[in-house]
This record gives sequence, C-alpha cells and structure tokens, in this order.
Amino acid sequence: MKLITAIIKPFKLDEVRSALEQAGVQGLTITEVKGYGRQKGHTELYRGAEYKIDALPKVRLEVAVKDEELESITDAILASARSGKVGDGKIFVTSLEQVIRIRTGEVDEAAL
Amino acid sequence: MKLITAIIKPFKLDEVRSALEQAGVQGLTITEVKGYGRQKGHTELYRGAEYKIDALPKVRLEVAVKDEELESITDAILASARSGKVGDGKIFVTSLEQVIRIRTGEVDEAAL
Amino acid sequence: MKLITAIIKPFKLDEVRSALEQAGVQGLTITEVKGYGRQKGHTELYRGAEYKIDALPKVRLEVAVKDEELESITDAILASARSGKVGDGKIFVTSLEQVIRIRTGEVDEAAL
Amino acid sequence: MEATLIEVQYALDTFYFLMCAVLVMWMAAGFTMLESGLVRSRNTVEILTKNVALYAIACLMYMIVGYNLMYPDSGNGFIPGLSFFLGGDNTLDEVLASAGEIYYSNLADFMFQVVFVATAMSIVSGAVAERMKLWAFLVFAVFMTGLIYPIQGYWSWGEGFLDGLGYSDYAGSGIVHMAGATAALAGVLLLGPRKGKYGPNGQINAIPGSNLPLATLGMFILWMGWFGFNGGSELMVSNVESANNVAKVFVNTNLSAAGGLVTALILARLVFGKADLTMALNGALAGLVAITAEPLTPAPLLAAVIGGVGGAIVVFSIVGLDRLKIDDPVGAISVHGVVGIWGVLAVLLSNDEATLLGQLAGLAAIFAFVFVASLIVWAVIKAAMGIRVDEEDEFSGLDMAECGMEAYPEFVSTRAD
Amino acid sequence: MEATLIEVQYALDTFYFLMCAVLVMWMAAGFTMLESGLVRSRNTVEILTKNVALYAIACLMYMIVGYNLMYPDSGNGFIPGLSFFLGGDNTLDEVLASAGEIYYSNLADFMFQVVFVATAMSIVSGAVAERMKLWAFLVFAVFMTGLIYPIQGYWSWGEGFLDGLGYSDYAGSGIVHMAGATAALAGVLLLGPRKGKYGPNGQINAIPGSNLPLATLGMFILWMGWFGFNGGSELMVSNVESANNVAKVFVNTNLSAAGGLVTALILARLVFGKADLTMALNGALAGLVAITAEPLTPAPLLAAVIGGVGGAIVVFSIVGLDRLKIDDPVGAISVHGVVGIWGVLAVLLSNDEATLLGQLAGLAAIFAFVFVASLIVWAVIKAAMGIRVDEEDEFSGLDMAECGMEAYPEFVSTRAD
Amino acid sequence: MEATLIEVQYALDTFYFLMCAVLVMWMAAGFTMLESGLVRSRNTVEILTKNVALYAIACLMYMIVGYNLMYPDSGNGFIPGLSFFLGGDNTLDEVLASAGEIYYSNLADFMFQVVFVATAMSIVSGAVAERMKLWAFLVFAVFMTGLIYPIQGYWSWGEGFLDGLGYSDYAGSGIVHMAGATAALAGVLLLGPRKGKYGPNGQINAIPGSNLPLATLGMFILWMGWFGFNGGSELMVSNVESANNVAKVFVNTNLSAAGGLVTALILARLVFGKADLTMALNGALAGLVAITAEPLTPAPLLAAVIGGVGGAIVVFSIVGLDRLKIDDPVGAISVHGVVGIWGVLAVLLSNDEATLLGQLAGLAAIFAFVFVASLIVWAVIKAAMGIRVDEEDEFSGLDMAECGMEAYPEFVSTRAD
Ligand SMILES: Nc1ncnc2c1ncn2[C@@H]1O[C@H](COP(=O)(O)OP(=O)(O)O)[C@@H](O)[C@H]1O
Ligand SMILES: Nc1ncnc2c1ncn2[C@@H]1O[C@H](COP(=O)(O)OP(=O)(O)O)[C@@H](O)[C@H]1O
Ligand SMILES: Nc1ncnc2c1ncn2[C@@H]1O[C@H](COP(=O)(O)OP(=O)(O)O)[C@@H](O)[C@H]1O
Repeated sequence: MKLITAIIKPFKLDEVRSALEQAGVQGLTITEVKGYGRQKGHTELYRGAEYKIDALPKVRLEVAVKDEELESITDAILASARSGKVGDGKIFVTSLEQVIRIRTGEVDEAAL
Repeated sequence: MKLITAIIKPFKLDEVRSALEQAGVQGLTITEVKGYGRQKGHTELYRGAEYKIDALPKVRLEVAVKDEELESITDAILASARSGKVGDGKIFVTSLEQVIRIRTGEVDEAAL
Repeated sequence: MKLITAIIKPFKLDEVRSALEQAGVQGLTITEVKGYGRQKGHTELYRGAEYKIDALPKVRLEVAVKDEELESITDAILASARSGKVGDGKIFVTSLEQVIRIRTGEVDEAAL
Repeated sequence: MEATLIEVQYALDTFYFLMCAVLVMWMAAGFTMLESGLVRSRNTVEILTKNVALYAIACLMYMIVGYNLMYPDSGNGFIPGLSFFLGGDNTLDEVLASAGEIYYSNLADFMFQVVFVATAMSIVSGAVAERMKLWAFLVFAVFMTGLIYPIQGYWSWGEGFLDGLGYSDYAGSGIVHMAGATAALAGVLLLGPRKGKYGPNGQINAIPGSNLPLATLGMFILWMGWFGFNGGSELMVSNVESANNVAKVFVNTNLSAAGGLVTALILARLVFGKADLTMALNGALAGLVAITAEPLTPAPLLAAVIGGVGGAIVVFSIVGLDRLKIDDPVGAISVHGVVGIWGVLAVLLSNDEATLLGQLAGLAAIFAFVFVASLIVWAVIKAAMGIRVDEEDEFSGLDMAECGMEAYPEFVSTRAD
Repeated sequence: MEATLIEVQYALDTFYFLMCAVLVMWMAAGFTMLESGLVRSRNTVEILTKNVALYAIACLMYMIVGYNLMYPDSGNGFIPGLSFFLGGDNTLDEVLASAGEIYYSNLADFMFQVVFVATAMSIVSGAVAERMKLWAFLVFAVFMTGLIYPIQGYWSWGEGFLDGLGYSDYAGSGIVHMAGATAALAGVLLLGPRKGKYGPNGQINAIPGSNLPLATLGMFILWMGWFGFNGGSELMVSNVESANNVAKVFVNTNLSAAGGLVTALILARLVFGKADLTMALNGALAGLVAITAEPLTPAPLLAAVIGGVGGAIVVFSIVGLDRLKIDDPVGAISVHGVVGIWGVLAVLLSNDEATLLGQLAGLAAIFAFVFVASLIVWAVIKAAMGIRVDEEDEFSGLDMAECGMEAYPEFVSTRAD
Repeated sequence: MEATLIEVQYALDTFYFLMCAVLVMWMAAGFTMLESGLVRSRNTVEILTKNVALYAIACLMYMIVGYNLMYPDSGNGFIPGLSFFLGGDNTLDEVLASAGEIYYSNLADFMFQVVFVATAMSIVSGAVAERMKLWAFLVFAVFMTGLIYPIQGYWSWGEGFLDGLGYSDYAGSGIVHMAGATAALAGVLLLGPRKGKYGPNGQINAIPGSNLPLATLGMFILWMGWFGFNGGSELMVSNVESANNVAKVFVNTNLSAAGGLVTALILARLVFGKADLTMALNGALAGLVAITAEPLTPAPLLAAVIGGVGGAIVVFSIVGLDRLKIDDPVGAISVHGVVGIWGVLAVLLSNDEATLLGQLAGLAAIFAFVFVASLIVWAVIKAAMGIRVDEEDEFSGLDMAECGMEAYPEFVSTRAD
C-alpha cells in the first residue's frame, strides 16, 4: 500500500475530493498547512510598517491506497488540482507497511 | 524504527494518550485534522439555505517507535481509541529511516 | 528522495527557514501541531480549578529532498533549531518513492 | 420666572434630543457589529472600514448640504432649495417670543437628524457585502447621504408633497429603512450575487457568518439605539402628554422587537427544524422596523403583534429573496425593505389619521425615486470605476485586496469554500 | 404656570426613568456577552439564542400578566390579584390633581420594571449553560418572568407582606439578583454538572471560557447598565433631594464595583498565584450586587468596602460551590445569590430603618418561594420534555444540536476535551 | 414656586451630568476593546485585566485623595492642599440661597470627574502593552490617578496657576489626553520597544492586531462616550444658552471625529496604497482629541477641519514615532499626545479669549510636570520590582505569565513570530 500526501491550493479541495471519490477513494484526511515555495507571498503595510505574508495557505491531503490504484489516483489528483499557476503543489508518495481500521481491527487492504 | 500515524476521534485523545504512556511511549505529536470516510457528515440549514458539514474533526497522532515496540503500541491505540462506531479511524505504519533529537544530536533509537 | 519531517519550537521557525534556504531548499510545508514529550507542560488555575496545559505548541516542517542533500539539510535544521533546552524537537526521515509537481506533472527530483 | 420656565423646557427638550441622538449614533456600531459578524472573516476588515467610513461621510455630507436639502428654506414640494452648511442657533429672545413654537436647539435637531442618515446608509453596506469595491461604495455614500436621502426625506419631513398627501411615517419605516433598503436593492441588482452563493442547478448555498456573538451584540446595540430612534421622533418630552407619548413609544418599540424575535425564532424552528439564531436576530430587527412608522398609537399588545408579523415576514422574505437569487448576506433588504413596507401599512391598524392612499403614495414615491436615483448613481460608478472586485480578490477576500490586513490574523484558518 | 412646572417635573422624571430603563435593557447585552465569553465556543450560539429569546419572552410575559401581578390592584399581601395587559397612562388632570403623588408616566414605570425581570432571568441562563435544552429553558422563562418573579416582587415592591415587615431592598439585591440565582440553583441541582467538570476522584477540572474579551465587554456593559438599575430605583430626580440621592447612588454603585474588582483581583493573585481576569470580572459584578440593596445611605468609602467584601465573598463562593459539585459555568449563583444575601444584610450597616429581622425574613421568604416554585416548574418541564441534552450533543456542543450552526465556523478548532 | 423651579434646574443639570458621566465611564470599555483588538492574542487577557483594574483603581484613588487634590479647599496655585474622601452634598437651603451659583450635585460632579481620570490612565495602558508587567502598571496607576493627574488638573480646572495664565482647555485635550500620553511616553522610554518590533538593520516590523472588529467596536464606544466627555464639560444645560452650547459641542465633536476619520483613511490610502482600517480608527480618535480643547466656539465646518488636521497628523505621527523606535502598539501617544497638542493650539482658531502664550504655557507646564513625575515613579517602580516581563514571557505571551489563562484558548494558533 502507498500513502499519498498531496499539498494543494485550498480552493481546489472540493474538486479534488470529487475526483478522488470518482477514482474510488473512500476516505481521506486533510490538514490545513502553510507552504513556502516558488509561489511567493506578498508584502503589506500595516500602520505604515511592512509585513510579509510569505507562508501561503495550502491544504494537505493524506490518502492511503492500494498499490495498484496508485497511478489512477495520483492522476485524478493531478487532473483536478491543477490550475496551471505556480503554487499548485506537490504529490508525495511513500510506502505504507501496515494499515489497521481501529473500529474492527481489520488490517491492510481490508482496512482502507 | 517505525512511524505510527493514527487518525482518531478527538474525544478519545485523552484515553489514547494514557494508553500510550502506559505502553512506554515518551513522546508524540498531534495535529488537528478533518476526515472524510464512511462516517458521513450532516446537513444543516442556515437562514433557510443548506450546508453540508462533511469533513469531520479528527485528531492525527504521530508516534515514532522502535521496531519491537510496534505491536504493543498499535495494540494500545486500538484498545483505547475504539468506540465501536463508524469513524473510529485508522492506524498507518511507515518505516522510519532515521531519527535525530535536535537538542542533543542523538540519533535513532536513542533519540526516541 | 527523502522526506524530512522536523518538529521544532515555534519561535525557531524563522531561523530554520533561513538556514534551509541557505542550504538550497526551495520549498517546504509547515503545520501547527502540539507535542508531548520530555518537556512538560504547566498547570494553571482558572477560577480556582486546575488545568494542565500539557500539549505544547510546536511547528512541524516537511521538506522533500534529494538523497544526497539529506545530510546537509538535516545538519542545517539541527544547527538552526537547537536552543539546547528540553523540547527542541526531533527530525524524522522517511523514504520518498515518488514526487510529482502538480502544475507541470514533472516527477521526482525535477519536481522538488 | 415664566421665562426661566420656558428656558428649562427648552433645555429639557434639547437634552432629550441629544440623548436620543447619542443612542441613534450608537446604532452605527450596531450595524457594524451585525454585519461584521454575518460575513466571512476574510471580508471583515473591509466591512468594518465601510461602516466607519460611511458614518463619517454621512455626517460630513449632511452638514455640507443634506440637512439644508431636507429642511430647506424654499422648495416646491418636490425639489428643495439648495443651500450649504448649518445656520446659527435660536437666540434666547427668539425662544421666548415664539410662544412655545421654538422649543429645542437647531443644532440638537441637526445632531438627531444626521444620525438618521447614517442609519439609512448603514443598511446598504450589509446588502452589498463581500463583493463590492470599497471605494465605489464610499462614492455612493456621498450621493446617498448628500442628495438621495435628503430629497425624499424633504417630501415627508421637510413639509414636501408627501406630507401634503397625508403620508404618515413617525420615525421612518419608509423614509429611512425602506429608502436604505431600496438603494441597497438597486446596488445588489447591478452587483450580482457572491460567487458560490447560488449553484448551477439552482442550489442555494449557505455562507455562514463568521462571528455570531458579534452579530448578536450588533442586534442588541440596534435595539438599544432604536429607543432613541423612535423615542426621539416624538421631538418633545417636556410636558405630560409628550412625556407619556415618549414612554409609550419606548414600550411599544421594545414589545414589537420582542414579538418579532419570538415569532421568527419559533417560525425558524418549525420551518427549518433548528433554532436559527440569525433569524431570531433578524426577527427582532424586523419588529423594530415594523413599529417605526407608528410606535405611538398602537396598544402595547398590538405593538407586539405588529412586530410579530414583521418577524414572520422576514423569515419568508429572506428565503424568498434567495429563491430570486437576490443575494443579501445580512438580510438587510428583507429586514428594512420588505418589513419597512409592512411597517408603513401597519400604521393603518391604529392611526385613524393615516389613509391607505397616503401610505401607498409614500411607499411608491420613495421607492421609485430612491430606486431610480440609486440605480443611476450605481451605474455611473460602475462605468467610471467598477463596483465589483475581481474574482480572485473575492475568493481570497476583500480584506487583503482592499485593506491589506486581516481581521483575525492569528486564528483564521484557510477555508476550502 | 404652576401647572407647567408640574408638567416639567413629570416630564423630567419620566425621561429620567426611560433613560435608566435603556441602561438596564442594555444589561441584557451585558449578560449575553459575559456568558458567551465564558462558555466554550461549541455552546456559544445556543447561549446567545437563549439570551436574546429570554429577553423577548420576559418583555412579553411581563406585559401580558407579570406587571399586573407585581403591582396589582388587589391582593392579600401574599397572593396578588390577577389581571392582564397594561392600562392607560395618567391624564394631565390626574397629574395636576395629584399634588405630586403622580409624577411619572405609568408606561415609563412599566418600561423600567420590565427590564428588571429580564435581568433576573438572565442570571439563570449563565448557570445552566452548556448542558440544558434550549426550549426547556425558554419554557421556564415563561413561568419565571410571568409568575414567579412578579409574585415575590409583589411582596416587597407591590406593597405585599415583606414591605409590611420592613424588608429593605433598594434596587433588588434580593428581589432581583438572589431571586434569579435561586431559580438558577434549583435548575442546576436538577440538571447536574457538565460532563467532565468533576473527575471521578474528586478533581475539579477547569473549563476555560472561549472568548475573554467578550466576557470583559459584558462586565463593562453590566457596570454601565447598573447605573440605570440602581440610579433609576430612586424613582425620582426632579428636586434637589432626589437629584442628590441619584448622584449618590451613582457614586456608590461605581465605587462598590471598583472595590469588588480590586479585592477579587488581589485575592485571586494571593490565593491562585496569578491575576485571574475572570475573578476580577466577577468581583466587579459582586460589588454591584452587594450595593444594590442599599446604594443610597452608605458613605462612598463604606460603599467601596461593601463592594470589596462582595468581591472577596465571590472568590471563595465560586471555589466553594465547585467543591460542592454545583457547576455554574459563569459564577452566577455566587455573584447574584451568595453576594445578593450579603447585599441584603449590608443594608444594616448604614440604613437605620432596616432591621435584621426584616432582612432575614425577606431573604428567607424570597429564597423559599423562588426555590420551591422553580424546582416544581423545572421538575415538570423535566418530566414533560427533559431539561438536559443527550451526552453526544453535550460533547459535540449544543450549537449544532439546538441551533444547527457554529458561533465561529471558520476558526474553531476541534478540541480534545 | 420659584424654589421649585430652581430645584428642577438643579435636578436637570445634575441628571445631565450623570448621563454624561455614564457615557464617559463607557469609554473605559472603549479603550479596553480598542487595545485588546490591537494587540496580539497572547497578550489580550493581560491588557483586559490592566484595563478593568485601572478603571477601578482610578475610581478608588480619586475618591480617596485625587478629587480633593484637584479641587482643593486650599492651595498656592501650584501645590494643592491635602484632604481625604468626599464631602457631603449641597443642602436645599444652600442651593436656594446660592442664587444659581450652586446648580448641580457635588457627587454628580465627582462622578463626572472620576471617569476623566480613568480616561487619562487608559491612555497609558495601550502604549505600554505587550511587554510591561501587570502589577508594575497597576502601581503606577495608583500614583497617576491619585497624585500626578489631580495635581496638574488642579492647575487648570481647580483654579490653579494655569487658570490664571489663561490656559484654555475646554474638556482636556491637554489636561486629560496629552497628560495621559505624556505619562505613557515616559513609561515607553524606560520600557523599550517590543521584541521583534524593530529589526537590526532599521527595519520596522508590523505586528498586526489580533481582532479588528473589537478595535472598531472600541472606536465606536469612544466616539459615543466622547459626547459625554465634551458635552458634559459645558457643566450646565438648564437654560437656552447652555442647552445650545451643549448641542453645538455634540455637533462639533461628531463632525471633528468624522473629519479625522475620512482624512486618515484617504491619506493612508494615498501613502500606503490600501485603506488601512486601523489608521481610520486612529483618525476618528484624533479628530475627537483635536476638538476636545475647544468644541464650542468653532463653526461646524471648522470643527470638521480641525478634526481632519488631527487625522492627518496622526498618520504621520504614528509613522514618525516608529522611525524614532518609540513603540506604541495602539498609537496612543500619537492620538492623545501629538494630536492633543494640536487640539490645544487649535483653540486659537476660534476662541478669541485664548492666547498663544497661555496655550503654550499650559502645554509646557503639563508636559514637563507629568513627564518628570511619571519618569520618577516609573523609575522607582523599575528599581523596586521591575517594569518589564522577562524575554521568555514576552515571547510566549503575557497572558500565561501574568494571568495564567488565554483569551481565546480554543482557537488561537501557535504563531512563529
Ligand atoms: N521540497 C518541498 N518539500 C515539501 N513541500 C514542498 C516542497 N516544495 C514545495 N512544497 C509545497 O508545495 C507548495 C507549492 O510549491 P511551489 O514551489 O510554490 O509551487 P509549484 O509546486 O507550482 O512549483 C508549497 O507552498 C509547499 O507547501
Ligand atoms: N484511505 C484513507 N486515507 C487516509 N485517511 C483515511 C482513509 N480512510 C479513512 N481515513 C480517515 O479515517 C477516518 C475514519 O474513517 P471512516 O471511514 O469514517 O470510519 P472507519 O475507520 O470506522 O471505517 C476518516 O475520517 C479519515 O480521516
Ligand atoms: N516518539 C515521538 N514520536 C513523535 N513525536 C515525538 C516523539 N518524541 C517527541 N516528539 C515530539 O518532539 C517534541 C519534543 O520532544 P521532547 O521529548 O519534549 O524534547 P526533546 O526532543 O528535547 O527530548 C515533542 O513535543 C513532540 O512533538
């Protein structure tokens, strides 16, 4: 199994969620994060003093998937999360050794 | 070493923490997240218009553990986080290549 | 590629960010988390009743890096995040199987 | 000694006027809190800015020209004579010689009137929230408070033609509230709904307000200020009859708001299944608007009923405007416009001197003029500088785009909607 | 001309009454802000709803029957005669013929009295917060404001038997504040503490309030409104003596609150080690409650001391009630009940006409009646519809369960407790 | 009957005084909200605590000694005689015999004056926010409200030497506002800027306020309260002339604030590129401070201009003080100090009786005395107990360190700055 971690733009969340649902994903976990990257923040003045808003709000998605689904699901994310502008985010894939569903104790693919 | 990532119901956090302490865990990191899954949200009316609250609040726990402790610790989580109702959450296990304690520079198991 | 996850003290974030930039890191993602560990919280009284503030605010950093950069970057974090006091945090390293840049579809090292 | 007594009466009435003015001025804070609680946090600084600025603009414009337009020295009943700035106050001799005709300070009158203009303008700001350009709004405020409001106000309160037609509107359900709502409606029609409010298949999406304690505080402030709004509109307190009248106005205003609140709360519970706080707040305000056209003649029980009907109307009106895709984030058009009409008509329930014809004439004249005049001004502003922020700014919030700061920089989370 | 002078006096007293009523009405906002700041955010919409609704219900019920019960035309000293709705106001002739007996508008009196009922009821809402069903509370409000409060109010202020016994309670430390706290106590006893407040081994867990600026604002509003509460209770301002009295009441009210605040703040610092803001707020309110039974006769320094003692009592009372597992999220029972008793007794320090016996009789009668009557009403409501939300709703918050919305939908985080 | 009329006048003036006092008291809430909105959330409980406590301390200290110092029975023009506690009030006989000299209650006067002291002290709390020790501040409050403010107040309003020199300051642009700002300046100089405010290479870092709706509410409260502040300073309302004067003061106060707000908003837009809400708020307050020294004689248009100049000054002053590394989180020194000076000088624009020399003498004397006296008191406190919290507490926030609680425990995120 694989754990897909995707950093996306917040306003793309709804689209990505639908795409994932369509791709057969039954569950996911999201976290509100801030990202630094090629997309730069902006500088504002507050009472005449400067402040940089350089960490941009992003949403971090975690989806655990079966090995064979990996590609279709990353494709779904790619298609739905892309706006084409800098800052669209990244997908990270790591290997998942074990999954357990707490409610039932089911493990691995059955737990997804 | 392994990294255990568990998604649990927020109100179970205290219990899970005690269970982990008893299982010998010395440190953990928690994040407030929202989860989509089999447990469905609910629809409310606000000024007559509908809105769906479909992302449910969850707590995400990260615990780095020694290989030999893995089972006892996932068991502790399973036992303490279970309410038996849908939405109890998941445990994900990934392999951890390296751990460093920032304060001392100690590495790996000594750093846990 | 590796995924470095570091838990640090919030007030060290700016320093760590500069250090990472100097070490050639182009992007990172941060999450506000709470940590339990050797650094203990404190007990306060509210209207005469006790409450323990035991989860301490921490910042969780995620940086995806090339294998060969791993050491220089963890060193940069170690140097910049250390205050020498208990609670400085940890660095966790996991293996990263795949990285995709959503905007362009570039993969792996090109996507970092 | 008789002179001293006249002086004391003059002083009492002036002081009463000023206290009522302070209460109405306070309503500006009420609108501000109400609106900033009912919008999303990303548009909060902008709505705060709009509200503080419109109050200031209203005060300045009314001083410069509005007050003189509304209470002109000359005029043909439709178009008032033009003059600028405020005149002097009554001299002691004038007061004594007037045989009770002059019984309060002119400047106290100005002070009381000026806070009414601000009220009318405040109504607009809520309806166009979360998508209108700040400076476009402020330009409109200049025209609304300097020209549009005063001219129609002159018709009724400045001895213009509506006064002649017997239009009866004690404290301004029509003249202030419906007028404000009408200007808002014109703006909203040109502006369109907020992005995401109405779905492609006719869905109506809720956009929850970000801070309901503030909205509730705003409602309480408005309720409190309304005692000045209606109570001051008796214009006198210094004898038994007028003192009794003021007391009755206070009691009726309070009961009408109470009736509106309870009705809207129960109705929302029945229709929506939950106790919708925001509807209860709107219900109370609806009760206040409903009684404003005639807070004196109804018996207290009738006042509660008039407010109750207002509270019922507002629930259906809010839902109905949403069906028509007229997007009004705070319900201002329903509360002040639709219920304002009800208020003007409800005068007929207890005031024998009012006529259906007079009331309808007033409503029609005010609506038509304010609507057309506002539409023209909005359209000109739209052509000249645009009235709507661009999509990206609307998405990321007007606060950054217009004001460069966040309302709650430390604890607002990113939202996915 | 003498008639005119009488009219002016009547007008001044009426106006003074109305201004004081506005200030007391404003206290409803104060309670709302205080309580919504001291509960958790997940129960905030519900407490807002409760507060706005109880104010409206109080106004309606008191108009329908409560006012007439409290100031009845007939009655045997214990049970007042029954009648409905408000009567007419004083005619000019009556006023002139009364030789100063009739010196203010009846409706102004109603207006002033009605906001007192709402105050008493507001006290209840804080104590039962975070676990009581919304509609059960509102049903109780109907009985409390329509029957229970007016009947015991009649005993003292409506020339009932407590008045005869010499019970002295200027603005209602006992009649309003302790009465409200007693009804709250009865409710809390039937309701039980919030889940998680008391641990299995006798721990007392803190449940921090979610928005302390709001709570502080609430305290300031209450302090401000209290000038009307106590100041208006002189019932007259139009001659030198009563004007001096009103001024003294203002000064003493202010100093007593100041004394309470400083004492509670210092005491909390000494006992708890930190400057507990919420204790300081409760201390100020305790000072206000303490002086309410007699704000006129104490010298200013004594007023500050009476308030200071109130501020000390409240700190110990809050801690003590927690030991008894009487869970009162905002400290209402301590502030209004325990300190209310102190206030009634403190009358003896400066008012020679009050007797220990009279004060004790008043406390006993009010407490016994309000407690028993409230307990019965609460019990009936409990049997009929339940008074406590179910566990899951209590955990996830009353806001979603009762009102279907969140107070701060954009920035409230999930909490693990 | 003539006696009755005198009584009514006395009653009206007393009542007017008390209503104005309530409005000024309310300003304490305004400062509290303004300041708690402009600091970071981690320092919010502390600033709330500071504000409620300073108000209470001001009331107690002024009752104990301050009032008597400011309006002493004896004194040489520079140093007032010493006495304690408040005296009795005017008897009816004294009033009747005084031929109009005694026309309001002494205690009403105390009530009005005491809220002024609190205002002066509130100014200090904002400037030293986010780094000063709570208890050090409260100790300073004891001296400021009990000694420093009253002594310099005596010079002008207690018939001291500045009164003799013709220093003209209607409601205290200098005596209250600049005095408060001067004490603040002395404190800030000893205290130093907040950590992180000024970078090593001369950068000036913004530290955004955490809750702008609260700050806006605070501004509205202050604006409202200022009607009492300036309006009450006429000291009389009971005849045609004084009633007209009070009305004019209300109108001018309102317009000056409006002028200040609009000017600061537009200026900020031009200079900074965005509509800076916090500058608009400061602009309104600057308008209020600017008109305070002379709200009576200017024509309304001039009042708006005086306020407008104040609004412009405040923008440049805030930026300028930052350049000088004088860190004032809420802009109190600019609003009350720099603009206070402008206000005192602006008297010369409309009041023929004022002289440049008199005004400069007043400014110099007040500034010099308050600055030196405050510096000494601050220095002594610094030596005795320290005035600045330690670095770690400043970083993690004063709330936990001083008060052991958070303002928004459920939704404040960790911040990295
Ligand atoms: N090396 C990295 N490690 C972790 N997160 C990253 C990394 N690079 C980028 N990110 C995340 O992806 C987001 C988008 O990256 P950015 O460089 O701005 O744009 P793009 O992905 O379009 O090139 C960043 O805000 C950050 O959250
Ligand atoms: N495939 C997945 N990937 C990541 N997180 C998941 C996944 N499936 C479920 N989750 C997380 O687990 C939580 C519980 O899952 P859910 O399906 O509702 O109930 P259960 O675990 O009892 O079957 C979700 O809210 C989500 O946060
Ligand atoms: N085993 C662990 N798994 C996950 N996170 C941990 C673990 N141990 C510590 N942490 C995180 O690191 C932070 C610092 O750890 P702590 O033990 O307090 O200090 P130190 O790292 O200096 O020994 C904790 O607050 C927690 O967030």
